[in-house]
Amino acid sequence: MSGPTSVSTGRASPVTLSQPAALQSGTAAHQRRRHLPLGLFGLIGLLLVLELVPRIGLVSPAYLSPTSEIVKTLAGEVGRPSFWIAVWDTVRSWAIGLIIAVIAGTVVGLILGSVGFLRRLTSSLIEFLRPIPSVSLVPLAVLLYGNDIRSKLLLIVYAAFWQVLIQVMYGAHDVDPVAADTARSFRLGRLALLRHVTWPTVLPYFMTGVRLAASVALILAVTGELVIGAPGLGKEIAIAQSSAAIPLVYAYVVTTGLLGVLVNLGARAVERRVLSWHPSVRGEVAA
Amino acid sequence: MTWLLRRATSLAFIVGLPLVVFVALWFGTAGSTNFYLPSMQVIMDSLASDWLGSRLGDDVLPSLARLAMGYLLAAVLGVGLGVLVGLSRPVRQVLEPVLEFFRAIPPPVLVPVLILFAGIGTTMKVFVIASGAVWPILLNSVEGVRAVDPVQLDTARCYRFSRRALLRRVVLPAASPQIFAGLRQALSIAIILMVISEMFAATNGLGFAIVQLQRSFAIPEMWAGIVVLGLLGFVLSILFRFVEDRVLAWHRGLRRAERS
Amino acid sequence: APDSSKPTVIKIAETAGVPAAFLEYGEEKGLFKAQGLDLEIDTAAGGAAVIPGVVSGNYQFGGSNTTSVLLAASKGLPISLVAPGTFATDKTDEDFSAVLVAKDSPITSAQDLAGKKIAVNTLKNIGDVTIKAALEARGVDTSGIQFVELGFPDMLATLDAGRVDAAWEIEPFVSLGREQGFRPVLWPYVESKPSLQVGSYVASTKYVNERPKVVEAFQKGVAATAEAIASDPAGFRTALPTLQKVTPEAAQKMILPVWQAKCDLDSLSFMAEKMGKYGLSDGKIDLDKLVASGAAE
Amino acid sequence: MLEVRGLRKVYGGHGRTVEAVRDLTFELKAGELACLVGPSGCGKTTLLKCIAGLLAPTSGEVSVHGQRVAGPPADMAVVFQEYGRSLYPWMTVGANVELPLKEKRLVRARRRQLVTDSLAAVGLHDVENAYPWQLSGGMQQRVAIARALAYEPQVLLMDEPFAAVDAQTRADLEDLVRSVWQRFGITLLFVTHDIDEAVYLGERVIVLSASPTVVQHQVTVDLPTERDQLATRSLARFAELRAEIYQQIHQAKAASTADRLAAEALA
Amino acid sequence: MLEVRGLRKVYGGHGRTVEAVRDLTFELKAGELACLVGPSGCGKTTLLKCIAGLLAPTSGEVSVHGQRVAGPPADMAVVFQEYGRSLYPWMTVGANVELPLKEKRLVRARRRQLVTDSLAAVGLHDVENAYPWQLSGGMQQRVAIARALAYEPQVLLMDEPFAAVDAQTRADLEDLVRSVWQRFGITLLFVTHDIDEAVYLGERVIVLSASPTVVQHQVTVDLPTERDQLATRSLARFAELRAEIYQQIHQAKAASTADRLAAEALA
Ligand SMILES: Nc1ncnc2c1ncn2[C@@H]1O[C@H](COP(=O)(O)OP(=O)(O)OP(=O)(O)O)[C@@H](O)[C@H]1O
Ligand SMILES: Nc1ncnc2c1ncn2[C@@H]1O[C@H](COP(=O)(O)OP(=O)(O)OP(=O)(O)O)[C@@H](O)[C@H]1O
Ligand SMILES: O=[N+]([O-])[O-]
Ligand SMILES: [Mg+2]
Ligand SMILES: [Mg+2]
Repeated sequence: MSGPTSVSTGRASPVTLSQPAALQSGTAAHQRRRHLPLGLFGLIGLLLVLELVPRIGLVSPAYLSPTSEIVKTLAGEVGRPSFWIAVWDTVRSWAIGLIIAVIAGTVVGLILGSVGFLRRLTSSLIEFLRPIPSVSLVPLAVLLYGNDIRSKLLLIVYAAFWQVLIQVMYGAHDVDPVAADTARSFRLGRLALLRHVTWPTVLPYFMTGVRLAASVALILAVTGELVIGAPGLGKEIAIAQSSAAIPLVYAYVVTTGLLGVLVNLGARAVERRVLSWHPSVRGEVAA
Repeated sequence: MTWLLRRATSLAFIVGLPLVVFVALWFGTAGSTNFYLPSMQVIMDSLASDWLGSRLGDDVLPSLARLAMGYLLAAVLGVGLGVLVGLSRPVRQVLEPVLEFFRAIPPPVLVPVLILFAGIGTTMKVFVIASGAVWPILLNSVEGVRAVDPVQLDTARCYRFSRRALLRRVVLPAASPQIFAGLRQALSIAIILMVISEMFAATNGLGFAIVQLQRSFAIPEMWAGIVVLGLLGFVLSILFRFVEDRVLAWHRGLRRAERS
Repeated sequence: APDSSKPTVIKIAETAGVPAAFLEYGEEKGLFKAQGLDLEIDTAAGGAAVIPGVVSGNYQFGGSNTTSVLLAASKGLPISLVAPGTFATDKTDEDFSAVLVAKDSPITSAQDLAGKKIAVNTLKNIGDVTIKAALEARGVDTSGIQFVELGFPDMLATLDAGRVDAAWEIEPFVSLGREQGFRPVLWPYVESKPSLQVGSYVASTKYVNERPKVVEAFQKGVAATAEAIASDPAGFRTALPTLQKVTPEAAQKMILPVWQAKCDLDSLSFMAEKMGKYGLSDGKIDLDKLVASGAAE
Repeated sequence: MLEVRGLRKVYGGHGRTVEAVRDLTFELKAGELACLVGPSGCGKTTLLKCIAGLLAPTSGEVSVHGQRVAGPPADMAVVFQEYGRSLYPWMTVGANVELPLKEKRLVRARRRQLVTDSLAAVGLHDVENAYPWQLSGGMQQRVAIARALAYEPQVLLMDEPFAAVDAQTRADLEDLVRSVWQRFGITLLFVTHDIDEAVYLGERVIVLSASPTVVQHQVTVDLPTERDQLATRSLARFAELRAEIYQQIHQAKAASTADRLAAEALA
Repeated sequence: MLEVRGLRKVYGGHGRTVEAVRDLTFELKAGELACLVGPSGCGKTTLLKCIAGLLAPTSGEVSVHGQRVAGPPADMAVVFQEYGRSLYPWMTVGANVELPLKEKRLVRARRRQLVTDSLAAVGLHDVENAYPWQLSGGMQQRVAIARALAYEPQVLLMDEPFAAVDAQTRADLEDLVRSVWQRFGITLLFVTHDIDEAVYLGERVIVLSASPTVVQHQVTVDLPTERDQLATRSLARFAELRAEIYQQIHQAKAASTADRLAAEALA
C-alpha cells in the first residue's frame, strides 16, 4: 500500500513521505515508462560531472580522462574481439561464482536461520571466517589452481557466499510468529513451512543478498584478474595501467560499472515480479 | 545457578565449534611440508612471537583507527542516504543507476581516482573503507524504509508528526532490524576493505603487513596475520552484538514473546 | 630430451610489458622452437602469482625481479634461478628506471633526497634497496628517507599533487614523465651497480632436477633471444607494439633494458649483501644452491 | 464542518479493479456524533482514510473546517481498525500514547497527566511500561483509543474501535466516548458493525449500501442526550431505530445480491 | 476428548512478569460446542494457544484425543485473533485457503471444490484471486474462517472470529458455524466477548475470571438445538442465561478490581 513518494501534505507541516499508492499519479505502465529516463538522467549527470572535472582543470586530464575521451576509447575497443573476450571472461566467472555462492549461501542460510541450535553453534566460526578478505586468499588460490578460472572462482565464491548467507539467516529469523503459528496449527511439514512461509519471508532479504553478492562477485572477479592475472577485464585494466594508457583504463573501469548497472536492472526486474505482494513493491505497481 | 548454567552453555556455543576446527587443523597440518600451508603450530608460534608483540602497536592499532573512521563514515552515509532514497521514489530512480555504477567498480581500481582527490594518507584509506562498507548499509536501509508497515506510517501522518519525529520515532525504529542486518554485514566488509586500502600507499597496518609478508614469502607470519584478521572480526562482532542486543531489545522481545 | 619433431610445451609467466615482449619476441623468431620448446606465455598483471605458481607447478618457469627471487630463496622456497631476465644499462643518465621529481621541486640532485618521502611500487623490494645503495654510494644519509608504496601508474599524479617528494618510476612512465617536465635525479639501478641484473627466471628445484634438458633448452633460447635483440635493437622496437600494449611512438622513444645470455653472479651477490644489510633477509643466501647449472658463466 | 461530496474511490492493480466507494455525499456539523454502519467490505475504512487525508479519492472531495483535505488535517485523531499495527512495537505503551503529545509540544507535566488519565479512562492503569506486544488484543485496542483521547482532537474518526474488547469493557468505553464527546464538543465519526452500538452512541446513523457504495439511508437518533446502558437500550424508540437500521442493511445486502445475480444472468 | 488440567501460564521478560493464567481445569466432550468468555486480557488467547500446542504451559497439561499436547495435534484448525497476520500476503486468497489442503494431500479437484465452497459459505464469492491486503478487515477475517472450514477439522478453535464483521454477516456466520458443527460433529471451542453470541452459539459457556485466571463459572445452555436468530434470541431462557453470564463477568471484574485495590492498599 505504501508507495513511497513525495507529496506535500498541505498546511502546517509539509511531510514528504510514503503515500498510499492511490496518491501517486499515473498508471503502472506510465510509471514504468518514466522509470528508465529518470535513472538515465542520473547517469548522464554523473558523466557530465566527470567530463567537466578534468576540463575545467580541477584534475589534470592526464590522470582523469574526460568522459568524451573515455567514450571515444570505449567505442574503439568495442569493435575489437579482444574486448568482448575480456568481457566474456569476466562475466562467465562472475556468473558461475555467483550461482555457486547464491545456492550455497541460501541452503546454508536457511538451515542455520531456522535451526536455532545450529545457528548458535556456528555463529562464532562464521564471524571469524567472514572478515577474512578474499584477496588474502590469493596465495592459496594460486597455489591450488594457478591463474586458472578456478582461482578466480574461489575468490568470488568465498566473498559472495557470506553476503547471501547473512541476509538469508536474518530473513529466516524474521518470520512473523503469527504466520508461523498458523502454519504449525495446520501441521504444515518442515518442507512446506520452508516453502510457503519461511521462503516468502526470506525473499526480500534474499534479493538484497543477491544484489550485494552480485556486485561483490563482480568486484572480486575484476580484482582477482588484476592481482592474479587471470584473463578478463581486470587484467586488461592492469595492462592498460602499466602501459600508461589512461583513457583505456577508464574505458575498462566504465565497462565494469556498466556491467554492475545491468546486473542491478536485472535484479530489480526479478524483484518486481517475485515481490509484487511485498509492501515495498506493491505500492509501486498498483495504480 | 541457572544463570551460571546459561552463561556456561552460551560460552560453550561460542568456543565449541572453533575449538573443534582448531584441533582438527592442528593435527591435520602437523608435519606439513607444503611451503604455503605450514603447520598450525608454526602459525601459532609466529602469532605469539610476532603479532602479539611489536606488530600489535605498529600495525594493528593504526588499522583499527582507520577501520573505525571508515565504518563510521559508511554508517552515517549509508543510513542517511538510504533513508532518503528509501523514502522518495524520484530520488531512488535518479540515484539508483549511479549508485549501482559505483558499487560495481572494484575498490582496487577506484583507488587511483581516490588518490587524486584524497591523497595517499589516512583520508584515502578511510574513504576506501567507507566506499565498500556503505553498500550493505545503504541497501538494507533502503529496503527497511520501504517495508515500513503502512498502518504505522498512516498513524504517524494522522498525528501530524514532524518530519524529524517521523524519521526518528517511526521510520528508523521500524527499519532498524534491517538496518542492523546491513551494519553487521558492513562490519566484515569494512575489515576486508581495510586490508585492500592498505595495499596502496601504505606504510603500516594489518593489511599492509599481510601483503608485505606474503610478498616476502614469510608464509607462517602471513597466516598468523590472517588469523589476527579473523580474531579481529570475531571480537568486533561480539561488540556489535552487544550494541545490537540493546538497540533491538524490543524486536528480540517481540519475536520471543510471540514465539514463547 | 626435447623431441625435435614435437616441441615440449612450457607454461611461463612473466610481467606484462617489455619483459613479456622479450619472450614473445624470441618465440616469434623461432628461437625457442629451435630448442624444441613451445612457450605458452602468461602475462602476469600483478607479480603475486608468479613464484607461488612456479612452486605449485602451474608454471614451469616464471620471470620475477631478482630481489623477490632472492627473498623467496632466503625463506627456503624450493626454487632455482635458471636464467637472467632484464639488466640495467651501464649509463648513469639513461636507464629504464629513475627517481623523478616534479618540475618545480626544490630537489635538484640526489643529495637533496635525504629525509624525503619517496614512492616505490613495492616496499622492501628492489626499489628501496637500489635507491639506498645508490644514495649511499654517493654518500647521502638515507636514514631519514621515508618510502611509500604506490603503483607505478599512480605515481606521476601523486608527485604532481605534491603528496610525495620523489617517485621511483620505470618505463614507460620515465619517458612519459620526462616529457611532462618531471626531472630524474637518481638512476638507482645503474648507480648502485652498472648493468645490474634486475630480472631473473626461476623454476622449481624439483623441475630443474627432473628435466635438466628442458632447462638447458630454455637457457639456450633466452641466450639466443638476448643475442638477437642486442644485434638488432631496432627490430625489437618495431616489433614491440605488435607484442604488447605499447604505442609505436613510445616503443621508439622508451629506454629499453638490456638482455644477456648468462646471469651476473656479481649482481646477485651484491643484491644479496644489500638485502642482508637493509634487513630484508636474515643474511645468508646460498647462491650456489640457488643458481642452477648453466645459468651463469 | 466535515463535508463529503461526491466521493468515489476505485482501487486498481494486481489484476483486480474494485470500485470500493461509488458516490458518497453527507455532512457532519461541528460537534456532531455520527455512526457509520454498512456491510463488511462496503468501504467504511476507505471512506475514513479519505477523510483523514491518507488516501486520495478517485473523484469527489472531502473538506474539514471548510478546507479541502489534501493531507491529514490538524487536530484530527484516528483510531485504526488495525489497532495492533498502529502501535509502535519499539515503544512502551506510555511512550506510544505520549509521542503525539510531544509532537504537539505540550509540556512534560501535562503530557504525563494526559497519558495517565487516558490510560486510566480505558481501564488500563498498570501497563504504561509494558510493550504493546505484551498485551492482549483488547488491551492493545484500548491503548490505541487512549492515544487518540489523550491527543484531545477536535475531530475524531474511529474505525470499529471496540471490535476486540469484551462486552463489559465495551459498554464502559461507549459511555466514555459519549462523555468525552459531550465534554469537549468533539466532532466524531464512529464506524461500527454493531447496530445497537450505533444507535446507542450516535446522534445520527449513516447507513451505507453494499459495494459499490452510496449512502443508503440516514437516521436521526432522537433519543435523550443522557444515555444509560440499561435504560436507553430498553426504550421502545431504541428498538424501533434498531429495527429500522437492521432493515436498511438487510435491504442493502439484498440489493447487492440481486445486482450480482442480475449481472451474472446477463454475462 | 479435550481436557485442560491445572493449566498455568506465566509470561516473563522485559521487566514484566504476568501470571496470565493461574489454574484452569475443564473438559470438552467429543462433538461439543463450548464458548469461552471472559474479560479482555484474562488469558483466552493464551489458553487457546496452549490447547493448539503453540505455547508450552508453565505447568499443568492439555490433552486432546487422550494424548498430551506437545505440538499442534492432527485435525485441529485454529482461527487466530490476529487474522490479518495469519494470512500470507504473498499468496492470493484462494492459495491461502488451499495451502493446508495441499498439505493434507487432497487431490486437486477436491481442493478446488473445498476452496470455492468455503469462500462462498462465508460470503466471499469473487475474491479468490485477490491478495489478502486488498480486502477489508472483515473480509480478511472471513478468509481466515473459510480456511479453517475448508480444512474440515475434527477440533476447531476460534479466537473472536467475528470481531471485524458486520451484524448481518455475523448472524449468518453464527448460523454457518452451528450448521457446520452439527453436520460434521466437530468439537468446537469458541472465544468471544459477546455474551449474546456465546449463549446463542454454545451448548455450554465457560466463564473465565479476570487475570490471574481461573474458571469462574460454567453454564450449560439448555436451549433447543435448532436455533434461529430471531426466535432463539427472544426466548425467555435466552435472556436468563444472558443475565446469568453477564452477572458472572461483572463479578469477575469487580473481584479483580477489589483484589487490586486490596493489593494497592497493602503496598
Ligand atoms: N507475549 C506476552 N508477553 C507478556 N505478556 C503477555 C504476552 N501475551 C499476553 N500477555 C499477557 O497475558 C495476559 C492474557 O493475554 P491474552 O492475550 O491471553 O488475553 P485475552 O483473554 O485473549 O484478551 P483479549 O480478549 O483482549 O484478546 C494479558 O495480561 C497480557 O498482557
Ligand atoms: N489496498 C487495497 N487494494 C485493493 N482493494 C482494496 C484495498 N483496500 C480495500 N480494498 C477493497 O475496497 C473495498 C472496501 O474496503 P474497506 O476496507 O473500505 O471496507 P470496510 O467497509 O472497512 O469493511 P470492514 O467492515 O470489513 O472493515 C473492499 O472490497 C476491499 O476489497
Ligand atoms: O572478500 N573480499 O575481498 O571482498
Ligand atoms: Mg474496515
Ligand atoms: Mg485474545
